Amino acid sequence: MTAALVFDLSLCLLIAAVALAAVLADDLFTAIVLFIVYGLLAAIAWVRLDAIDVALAEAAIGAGLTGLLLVGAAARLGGRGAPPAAGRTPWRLLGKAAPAALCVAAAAALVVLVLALPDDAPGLRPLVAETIAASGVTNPVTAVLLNFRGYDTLLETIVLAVALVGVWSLTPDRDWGSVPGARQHARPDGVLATFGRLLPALGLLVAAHLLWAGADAPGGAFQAGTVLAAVWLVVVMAGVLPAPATADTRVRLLLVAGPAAFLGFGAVGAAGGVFLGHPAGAAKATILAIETALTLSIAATLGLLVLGVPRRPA
Amino acid sequence: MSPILYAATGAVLVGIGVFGLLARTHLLRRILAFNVIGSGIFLAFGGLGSRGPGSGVDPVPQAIVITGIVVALAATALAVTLVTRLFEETGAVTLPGEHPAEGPDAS
Amino acid sequence: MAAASTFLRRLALLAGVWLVLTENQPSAWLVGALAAGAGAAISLRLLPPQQRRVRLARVLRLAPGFVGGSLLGGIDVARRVFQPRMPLDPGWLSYRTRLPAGAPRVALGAEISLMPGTLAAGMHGDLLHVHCLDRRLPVAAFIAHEEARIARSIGVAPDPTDG
Amino acid sequence: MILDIATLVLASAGVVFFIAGTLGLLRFPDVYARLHALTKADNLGLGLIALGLVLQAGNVWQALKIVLVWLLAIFAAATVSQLIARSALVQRSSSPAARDS
Repeated sequence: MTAALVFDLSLCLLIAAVALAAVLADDLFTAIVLFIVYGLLAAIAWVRLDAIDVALAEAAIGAGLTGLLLVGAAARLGGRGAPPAAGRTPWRLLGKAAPAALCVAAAAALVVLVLALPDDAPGLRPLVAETIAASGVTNPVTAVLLNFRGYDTLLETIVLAVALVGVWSLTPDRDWGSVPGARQHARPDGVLATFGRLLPALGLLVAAHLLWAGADAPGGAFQAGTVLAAVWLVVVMAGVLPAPATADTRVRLLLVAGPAAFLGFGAVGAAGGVFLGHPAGAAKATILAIETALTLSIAATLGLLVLGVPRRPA
Repeated sequence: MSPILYAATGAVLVGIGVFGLLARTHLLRRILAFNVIGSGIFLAFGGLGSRGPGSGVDPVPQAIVITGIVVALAATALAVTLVTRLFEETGAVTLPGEHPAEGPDAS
Repeated sequence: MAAASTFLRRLALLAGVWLVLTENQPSAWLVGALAAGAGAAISLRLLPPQQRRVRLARVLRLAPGFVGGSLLGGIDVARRVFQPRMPLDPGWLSYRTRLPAGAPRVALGAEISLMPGTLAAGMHGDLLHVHCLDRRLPVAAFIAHEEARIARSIGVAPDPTDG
Repeated sequence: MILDIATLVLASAGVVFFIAGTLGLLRFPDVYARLHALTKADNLGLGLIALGLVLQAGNVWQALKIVLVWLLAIFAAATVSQLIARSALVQRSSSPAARDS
């Protein structure tokens, strides 16, 4: 066994163990923390698979923002996650043993299936490599996201917007259009507030860098948008800036700016013969323009998704 | 070998997640388990996409997994909001007919 | 005027960070100029120009002590962890600071949190709550020393009667 | 060659401090003591690994970038440890179990 294989095996075992611990943990908060750890370990797995773009997305979105959502919800539910004191009776154990056996069998079958697949599947790599010169960028993942399969990404940004509409539609009538998220009590000159004042300039640079680098290296609109969303959430939670009212027209315009720009360029492409086709020679400029608009919209949408339903007047 | 190892881990994660979905009743835990299933599928997809000659994951599954991670977050946000609203309206954190106090690991 | 000079200094700082991030690729300069400009504008909005001008050179003079302190802090805590008997004598200390509110106090809290045996746990008025890993260490004198160093770096005269 | 050995030594030392931080997390008696272990030992560990990587950097910009990452991590760790410590303190003083210090 090589050192790399030992590492991969240990990592895989650790990932499965932490996931199992997150599912089985008695305490809800413990479970959520374990889930975040699990997400970070999964990000390392993606690094091992040479998929840095995915690793960034998994760490920032899968572990970070999802974890934040769950922690926030657990806090709002109060102590409603505490384990009941009752002991485990054999009857209940039997009730759990059946699904456990079923899941072990299903997982085993899936593993057998995965291992049975042929080992020499070139996939779409050669096709992407062949056509990447025409895509306008040299990072193949960005090329797929913004060019070869642009419609996926377009629909995805619309899914994000629809999810936000879904979250907002759960607003109690009296709070419609008001400000989302809990009231913050951070002191104006405290640790968190100072952090929230110093961080945004740096966060903006990091996001801009991810966006710019995404053309030729790991990065792109989703990673950059997530960084911006995270920075914005810190600023809001630190009480440095208030969250905006959801009825604010500027907020709503910002939310649709990205998909609208994407659709607009798509329509221009349609006029040239291919929907979402980029004009030859200007593909890179087009992609960067769409990505910039997308980044801002993704950041606003993700941030507002985490803040949740509007619940207090502006 | 290693990419297949990660794909197999993804398959195991799906099993773990499905168990969580079946055995736990607290809705936030079900959301958590659902996310474990999702990322298990992503990992299986990525691992299978790394087979064959050359190194690195096929960029097409990679791009789709990134899309999937973002959509999973959107679904999670919606689900979490539904659970918190359910709790605010009824005080329940489980579905009707399921009891939160069914055992130590049922919270 | 103060705003303009603050803006320019922050712009320069952020531009430097951008060069480091992109490893000084000329093709990134344009994007970097825009990003640094936006960053400086946001920072001016969130953190208006301070009355006491923070001198970068003086802050940099804190660096060696800071690196040395965090080295000692890490070694100290590792030493305690690896000993089977784990010599700890934890306790609390309230330290009355004379630093101005805002960033200087936060800097003090951050600094002592990385140094041997001390961890800042919030402020009440002028009182900084410090958790000590080992009360046998001369913690108060140690914090006073750091406080004086920070005071000097932001141009506030050190006060020898502190403590 | 000498640089490689230096990197190896620094990175190994860094790992030892990460182990110390983790061991502290497991062994230390309460949340505050654990924060001591995590912030101090892990920052030093990260610093040593960063220093080891700086020696491998291709140019001065890459080296500066690694240092920047380390500085950001310290900035975040110092902030977060204070926040956790304060929130633990607030929780304890508002709980009926009263203050034990």
